[in-house]
Parts: sequence; C-alpha cells; structure tokens
Amino acid sequence: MSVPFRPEELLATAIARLIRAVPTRHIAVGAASPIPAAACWLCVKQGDPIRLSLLHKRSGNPFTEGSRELFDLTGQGRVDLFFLGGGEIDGQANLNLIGTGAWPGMTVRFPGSFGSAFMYYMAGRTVLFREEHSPRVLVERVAHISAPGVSAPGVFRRGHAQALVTGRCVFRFHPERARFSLASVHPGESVESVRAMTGFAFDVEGEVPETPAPTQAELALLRGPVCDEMRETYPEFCARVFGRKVAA
Amino acid sequence: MSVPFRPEELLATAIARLIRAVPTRHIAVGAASPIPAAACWLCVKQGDPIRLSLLHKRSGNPFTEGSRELFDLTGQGRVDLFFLGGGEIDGQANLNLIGTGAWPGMTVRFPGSFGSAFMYYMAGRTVLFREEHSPRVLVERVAHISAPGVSAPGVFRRGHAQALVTGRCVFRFHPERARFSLASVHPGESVESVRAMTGFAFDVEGEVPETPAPTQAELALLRGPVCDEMRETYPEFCARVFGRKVAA
Amino acid sequence: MTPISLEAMAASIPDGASLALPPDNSLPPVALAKALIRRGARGLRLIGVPISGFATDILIGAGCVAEVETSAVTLGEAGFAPRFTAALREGRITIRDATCPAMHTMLQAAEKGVPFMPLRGLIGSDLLAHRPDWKVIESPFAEPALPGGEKIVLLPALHPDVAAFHAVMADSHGNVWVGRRRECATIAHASRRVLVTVERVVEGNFLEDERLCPGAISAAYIEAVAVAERGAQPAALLDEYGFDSAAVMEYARAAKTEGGFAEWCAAHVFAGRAAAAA
Amino acid sequence: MTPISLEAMAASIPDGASLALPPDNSLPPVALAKALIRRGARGLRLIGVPISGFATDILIGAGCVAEVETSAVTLGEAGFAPRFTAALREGRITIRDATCPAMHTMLQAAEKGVPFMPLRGLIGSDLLAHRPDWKVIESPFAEPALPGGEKIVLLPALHPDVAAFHAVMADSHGNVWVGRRRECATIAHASRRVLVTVERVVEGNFLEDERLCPGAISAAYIEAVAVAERGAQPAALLDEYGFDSAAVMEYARAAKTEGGFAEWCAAHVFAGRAAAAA
Repeated sequence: MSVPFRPEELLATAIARLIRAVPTRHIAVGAASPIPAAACWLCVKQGDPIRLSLLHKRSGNPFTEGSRELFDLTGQGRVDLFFLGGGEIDGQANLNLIGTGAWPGMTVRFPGSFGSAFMYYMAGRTVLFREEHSPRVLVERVAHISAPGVSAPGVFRRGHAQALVTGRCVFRFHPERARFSLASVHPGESVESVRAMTGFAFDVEGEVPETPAPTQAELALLRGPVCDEMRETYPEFCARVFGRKVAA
Repeated sequence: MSVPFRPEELLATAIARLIRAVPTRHIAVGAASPIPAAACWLCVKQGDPIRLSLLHKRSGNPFTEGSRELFDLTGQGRVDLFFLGGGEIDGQANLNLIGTGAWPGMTVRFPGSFGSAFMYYMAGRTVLFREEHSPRVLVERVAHISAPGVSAPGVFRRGHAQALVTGRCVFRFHPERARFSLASVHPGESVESVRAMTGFAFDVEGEVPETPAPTQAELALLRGPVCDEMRETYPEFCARVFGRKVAA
Repeated sequence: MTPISLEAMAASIPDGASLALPPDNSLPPVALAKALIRRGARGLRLIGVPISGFATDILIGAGCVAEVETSAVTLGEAGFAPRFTAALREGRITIRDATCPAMHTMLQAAEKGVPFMPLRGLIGSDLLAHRPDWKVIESPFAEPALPGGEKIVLLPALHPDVAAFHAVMADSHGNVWVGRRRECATIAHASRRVLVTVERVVEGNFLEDERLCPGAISAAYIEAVAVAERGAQPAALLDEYGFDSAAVMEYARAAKTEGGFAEWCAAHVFAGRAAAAA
Repeated sequence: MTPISLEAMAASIPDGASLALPPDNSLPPVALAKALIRRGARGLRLIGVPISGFATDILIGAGCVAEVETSAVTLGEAGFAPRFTAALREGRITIRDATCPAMHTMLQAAEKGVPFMPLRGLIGSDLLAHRPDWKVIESPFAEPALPGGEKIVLLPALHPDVAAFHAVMADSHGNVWVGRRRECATIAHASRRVLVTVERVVEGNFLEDERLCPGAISAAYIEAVAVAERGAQPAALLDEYGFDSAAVMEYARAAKTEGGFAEWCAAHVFAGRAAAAA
C-alpha cells in the first residue's frame, strides 16, 4: 500500500539512501536547494550519528571563524559529504557554474563558481543534485569548467562525485573511468526516456531498477520533525512541499 | 637644578627620545622588560598620538585573534616600532636568544627566539634594549643568530635596529654599514669605560654627549600617570622603581 | 571616537578604489552602498568576500562599478543578480571569477603580510586558465598520497584599498563588534583602509570585556565609523534584525529592467536624501 | 555531551604522541599535565603554540617528554624554565627551535589543509639552518621592494596528534568557550584529536548565542571534555582567576634541582590523588 508523495520527497529519500550507503560522520550543506538539506535531516531523524553543518542556518550557524571555516574544515578532511549543482553538468561530472557562450558567460551568465573549485576536490565525496534534467543542463561537454569531475595525477584530490540525482533518475559516477552509469529511474521514467533527455552518454549495466518510493515512515519523518528543523531556513519550501504555513 | 632619578627612569626617558625621533603611530611591546613599556607610556602621556599594543596586558589585551595577531599585524606593516633584547648581541646587531656553546645552547641555554626571527625584519624599526652591558652580553660575534641585524639582497626586510640602549649608553645602528656608533653615554660613563665593557667594535663620531637626565616633568609623568597604567601588568617593577605599593 | 556622517564616509572612497564587501549573510554595508550611489561614485573595483550580493548589484546598476572580483554574484533565494547580469552582457563591467576559499586565501595572505598562499583544488578548473595571476608550482614538500609529487596553486596576496562592512556597534574607543562574522576581521586586516557603519555607538571598551572581545575588531585597523541605523537591510544583522526577503524579491523584480532599477533607486536610494534635505 | 574524567583523558593520550599546548597566557591545561605525570606518560613530543611555559616544564621534569618544538620555554617573570634547561643540558630531551609566527603559520597550514605556507623573515637566522624541513624558494610573485626577486621560506603544515587546552566552559552540545584566545581554535582545527578541560559545563548551546559564539569552538572539532576546576592554575584564566606569581616563583625555586622538583611534585601533583583515593 503506497502513500501519495511529492517529487521532492522522492528526491530527498533517494539522496538519504546515498548518504547512508557510505559511512558518514559529517555533512556540510551549502547554498544548495532545500532537498539535500531535507535528506540530511531525514538521516539524522532516522538516528544516524551524523553531524550537519548548515552554512545558511541563521541561528546556531556552526561557524565561528566566519565563512572561511567551511573551507578550512573541508581542507582538513573533516567534511565527508558535500552537495553541488551546476548550470551545466557533463558526462565526466564536470560542473559549469560560470555560464555559456564566451568566457565569462556572454550568452547566459550563471552566478559564479562559489566554492566548487575547492570543495569538489577536498570533500570526502560529493552528491550532485539538479532537479532539471534536460539536454540543456546535462550536456556532453560543459562550456566552461568551474570544477572538474576528475583530476590528473599530481593533483591532490580527496573525493569525487558519488552520484548525480535529478528529477528523472539517479546516476552513479565512476571516477576511474570518468563516466556515469544509470543507477535508478524515478517512477514514470525509463532508460529510454532518460537517455532522450540527457545530453551526455552514460553506461547502463543490466536491469535498471526504479528509484524506491519513500516509505510511510520516511514520509512521516519528512513531514514532521524534518520540516520542523527546516522551517527557519527554508520557510517557503516547507510551506510548498510539506504544506506547513509560514510562521507569522 | 636636578632631581634625583633612578637608572630605570633614565633608560625610559632615553628610549622615549628614540621613539619621538621618528614618526611613530603604533608600537607593539612584547615580552620585553617594563622599561620600554614605561618609555611608550611616557610618550603617550606627553601627548604623542601613539597607539600602544601591549602583548602582556591582561585586561584589555588588544588582540582578538589570539597571539598570532601581533605577528600578522606586523606582517601587514602596521607596527612602526618593536623592542627586542638578546642573551647576546653583537656588533652587527645580530641577536642570540638561543644560547651559547654547541646548538641548541649546550653551554648556556636561553629561553628561545620568541618572535625575533620575524619581528626584527617586519617591524618598521626595532629598539634593542638590554640593561646588562658587559662583554658577556655585547659580544664580537653571537654564538647563534636568532635574528640577523642586516639581511642579504633578495630578502624582504622592512626595518632594522634603530638603536641599542643599555645600562651604560645608547648606541645608534647603521644598517648600511652594519655597525653601531656610540650616541650617548649615561652619567658616570665615558667612551673608554663603554669600550672596556663592550665585546664588539663600534664607531665614535666626534664628541659623544651624555645621555640627558630625565626632566622634572618627565619624572612627574613616570611616577604618576605612567605608573598608574603599568601597575596591573608590572606590579613589582612599579613598587621597586616608583615606590608604589603592590595593591592588596 | 567621533563618528563621521555616512555621506562623508562615501565621499572618502575615491572613484576607482578597490572596495571589499562581505555578502548578504555577513554584514553588508548596504546603507554605505546607497550613499556611494548618491555621490555618483565611478569605476569602483568590488571584491566579494567571498561572494557578492545585493549591495554589489545596486552599485553595478547605478554605474558605480568597473570590475568585480568574486566567486559569485547572487540574490540568494531571489535568484540571479539582475543588474550584474545585464552589465556583464553589455560589456559595462568586467568580472574576475574566483572560488570562495581563493578569495579568503588571497585576503589571508595580505593579513599575514606574505606575498602568496597556496590553495588546493583549482587545477583543472577553467577559473585557473583565466587567472594569470594564479601560479602553479610543484610543491617542495612530499605528499604521501601523491608519490609522484604534487602540483599546487599559489594565490597572490590581495590588498583592497578599502574594506567596508556594517557592524552591530562601535564603542567609545572606535572598536567595532561583528560577532561571529570573522571574515570582516580578515578584510579589515588585509585592507589599506577600513570604513565601518554601525547601528549605534556605545560607551566603554569592547576589548576590556571578555564576553564582547572575541567578536570585536580593534580600532587599530579602523579609519572611520558612521552610524547607519538598519544599515545592512534588506540583509540581516545577526540577532538584531532578519533578512527581508520581500524587499529583495521586490528589488529582483524591479531591477530586471534598467527603467525598473531607476524607479527602485528613486524610491529606495534617493528618497531618503530628499526627505533629509526637506 | 558527557564529560570524561581527567584521569581518563590523560590515559587517552598515548606515549609518544605529539601534544600541542598553549602557553601560560593562553589557557594552558595544567591540570591535564599533572594527570599525565600521574599516569607516567613517556616520550611526549610537545608543541608550544607559539611558546611553552609551566605545563611544559613540569612534564619535562617528570620525564614525560622526548622532544619540544617551540619558540621559547620560559616561566615569564619567574625566569628560565628550570627542568627544561636541565633536561636539555643532560641530553634527555631534544628541542626543535622555531619562532612564534612560524609556529602559528605551520598550524594555520594544517588548519587550511595545505601542505605548506610561506613566512617572511627567517632567512639569515640560524633557526633556518637547523630546520631542514623549512625550505627556501624564489617567490614566483614580483615584490616591488625587491626588483631582483624575493627569497622566501615555506613552512610545512604541522598536524599535532593531540591538542589540549583549558577552556572556561563547555555547553550541553560539547562546544567550548575560549573567549579571545583564538589560537586555541587554530590548534583545535589543526590537530587530529582535541581534548579540552573546563571549569564547568553549562546548559544551552553557545553557537545559538550571538554574544558567546565568537569565542566558542564548535564540538565538531572536540573529542572529549573533562571538568577540572582551576585547571589552568597557576596560570590565569581570562577574567575567572588571575596569574598566581607566588606559586610560579615557588616552583621556579624548588625545581632548580631534581630533588626539589620531586618534592614539589609530591606536594602539587600526587598529593591530590592520595587525598582523592583516601
């Protein structure tokens, strides 16, 4: 018996499973969308002993050395998992947060690289997240590389993309061959529908399962205690997805 | 008409004159003896617009980034004057705070170099201060160089020793020829008596004046408002030199 | 310590100066940015520490800016920074793209008085290809994870002409209190001049107070203080006031067009002066 | 957050560990040093941040120490550190001499996760000649003051096995409060393990309090907290208690000889345990 759920809830539970797939003590959440934050809180509320450092938390912001502390912390190897997105993402997991057209984004300019050109190398691993899954976003080759998916020998690199979660599927990334493989497709999608909407080539190994629907217990946590934790930082998200009114 | 004064008061006023000889906005005082601190306070109480950063001031310590801030501040070029001493000081203004005998001071070990190997290069200038004036301290060549008096081309150096003040005299330092010249001798001393007690050769240019005695106004400031400022940090010095009882 | 007026502070920032600003989550000097627009500043080279927000976008919109060096320009939840995007497309400003820890590192090098500092990452990013001032060397230190040797980037020290931010308060001695936003201390240390707007001036000496001292910046670094109540708005100021999303959303909508921005300025930048002059 | 006992904390520091300690003006963990003496620690490699004081001298006197890396060992107004001086002369310890900003820089390199950081000064000092781990390079950046090029020293990152200091208090979440003594934060960030003694544990969360947060170190860095009342004495603790000159003078006199030190230890290190066991 399945309970109706929203796409955001599916994505949050899919990301939560990626978090739990690898031992994880500490996750930093930057300017990414609220969905990765919901996934982290879901793991915490399920009892996983994970420390969360939420860069945009206003009260109780975990950083007491200003905004450089997140980067120092990651440089020290204390951040096991970070989230990144991109205006464009290509099949080698290169990220473009600069823009398209001639440098520095003369056709479409994105806001900029933020910390990606450091965090992507220095976090223990990165979950890439981008809801829009279209050939415009998932391209064969990004126009400009804000942060590369893999690095040459002689470059210190602690981690890579673990996976790319989109509105249509979950890709797993294989740094040794610098390619994605399709890990699961969300309800209503297929290998073919994903391929049609993806600008890069990816591997398909055997039968591709459907991304599991959130369980009743997961939904209860998301809509209850997870939402409680997120309302201060993401009031509009909580109102829209979990139906919680914005506090007066 | 001269008022009796203590040797410490003579030294403090001699140092105060060296401070005033060069435009000075900001002085940092480290672990040096209280006499340089008294000289700085004397200038302030005489109305000079000088900022003092007293490393060992307990209440109102000026540093809010911990003890590295003094060094960063100096690296930025914001410290016009610093004070240093030395277990040995030689005729090229090299300082030895390490010890004598084989490295690292197997005959006599001094406490260590503190910040000298940085501050001596990066402060706008340095006043060297050592009360003991003997061939044991003022040597021809230091056993080990904690911090050199002059630097080779290609080494960034903002400042050098301005002068060396001892219990017997004031030497001026000439970095371009890496030698001291005798600037003044304290009451009771002569060029000859200084030479006899100095292990290094120094220049004598013309008539060497006597170090001026503190004026009545200077003594009044030292024993009044300067002592008031110094009592928290140097209670025993204030009791001994200015006759102020240590607060209960 | 005698505060100066906001307009005098804006007048003291010359055209063409490099001006370091913290972003919207870290005490941005929005009131000062508006005063710079009113004085008609030109050719400013803005430095985002480590990114840029609302204050940068309005300065760009008003034609005050020649260049931005930053890791991103964004209005956060309100989306892309509209005047930045338009000015870049029209070639009216240039951008020197960086990444957040590179901005911090370049300022920390200036803070420490060293000519450069290393940073990992960066190699393989096109950012590096567009920064001839960033140099790659072979690290002279062995890294166990890289037995063949390590390539690493050296970033030059960045010394802004002016740093400006909006602190909670100043004391009688000219010390200012920024709480946990310690990046404001870093830009104060790294910059040639430091101008601080505050909500209020209070009696006493923060450095003598063990509870306030850790969040204070010593007057040793600070050239001038001006009182500007609500001077960070629409950004938040610690626990003093919150982020005004509605105001930023309104701005983001208005500033989509040149004309909309001009109207927004008339209402939000120049209206105060007209009222004050009346 | 459940504090552990002081003795359990001392037991968790293995023989041979490198142990970073702040000096007497910056929250030294004296009670923990005494507990290390009681447990008979051996072979510790002490790191002075940036110098070393009372705690280092008593650990050396008790035979706990193999090596000290520091910029000075001193009892301040009470003069030379007697057990350090004796042990060095007798060849029972080795010292790696540094200069204060070099200690900070090496720890900041570890804090930032870079393999090295540059520092000016040093060249021409014999310190450099005795530090084969410090490397001189030609700076790849132009320095206007040195048209012929600049030689500069690169210092390697220093990652202590353990950092220990005595904070004022811990909160329910394991955050600790060190006020203005931010070098304790640097060693916490740079070290593999962080052990903190405190005067007391209080309810709440320092990170949620804008006034306390700037002087706090997040529990993210801290492995364990132990309560040790007056745990910095005879050193001072911010505005909690002052420096006990008389006690340090008494120590300096007693510790001039091995026998005097042993008597001092019996009275000041072991007496408490005997009383506690009784």
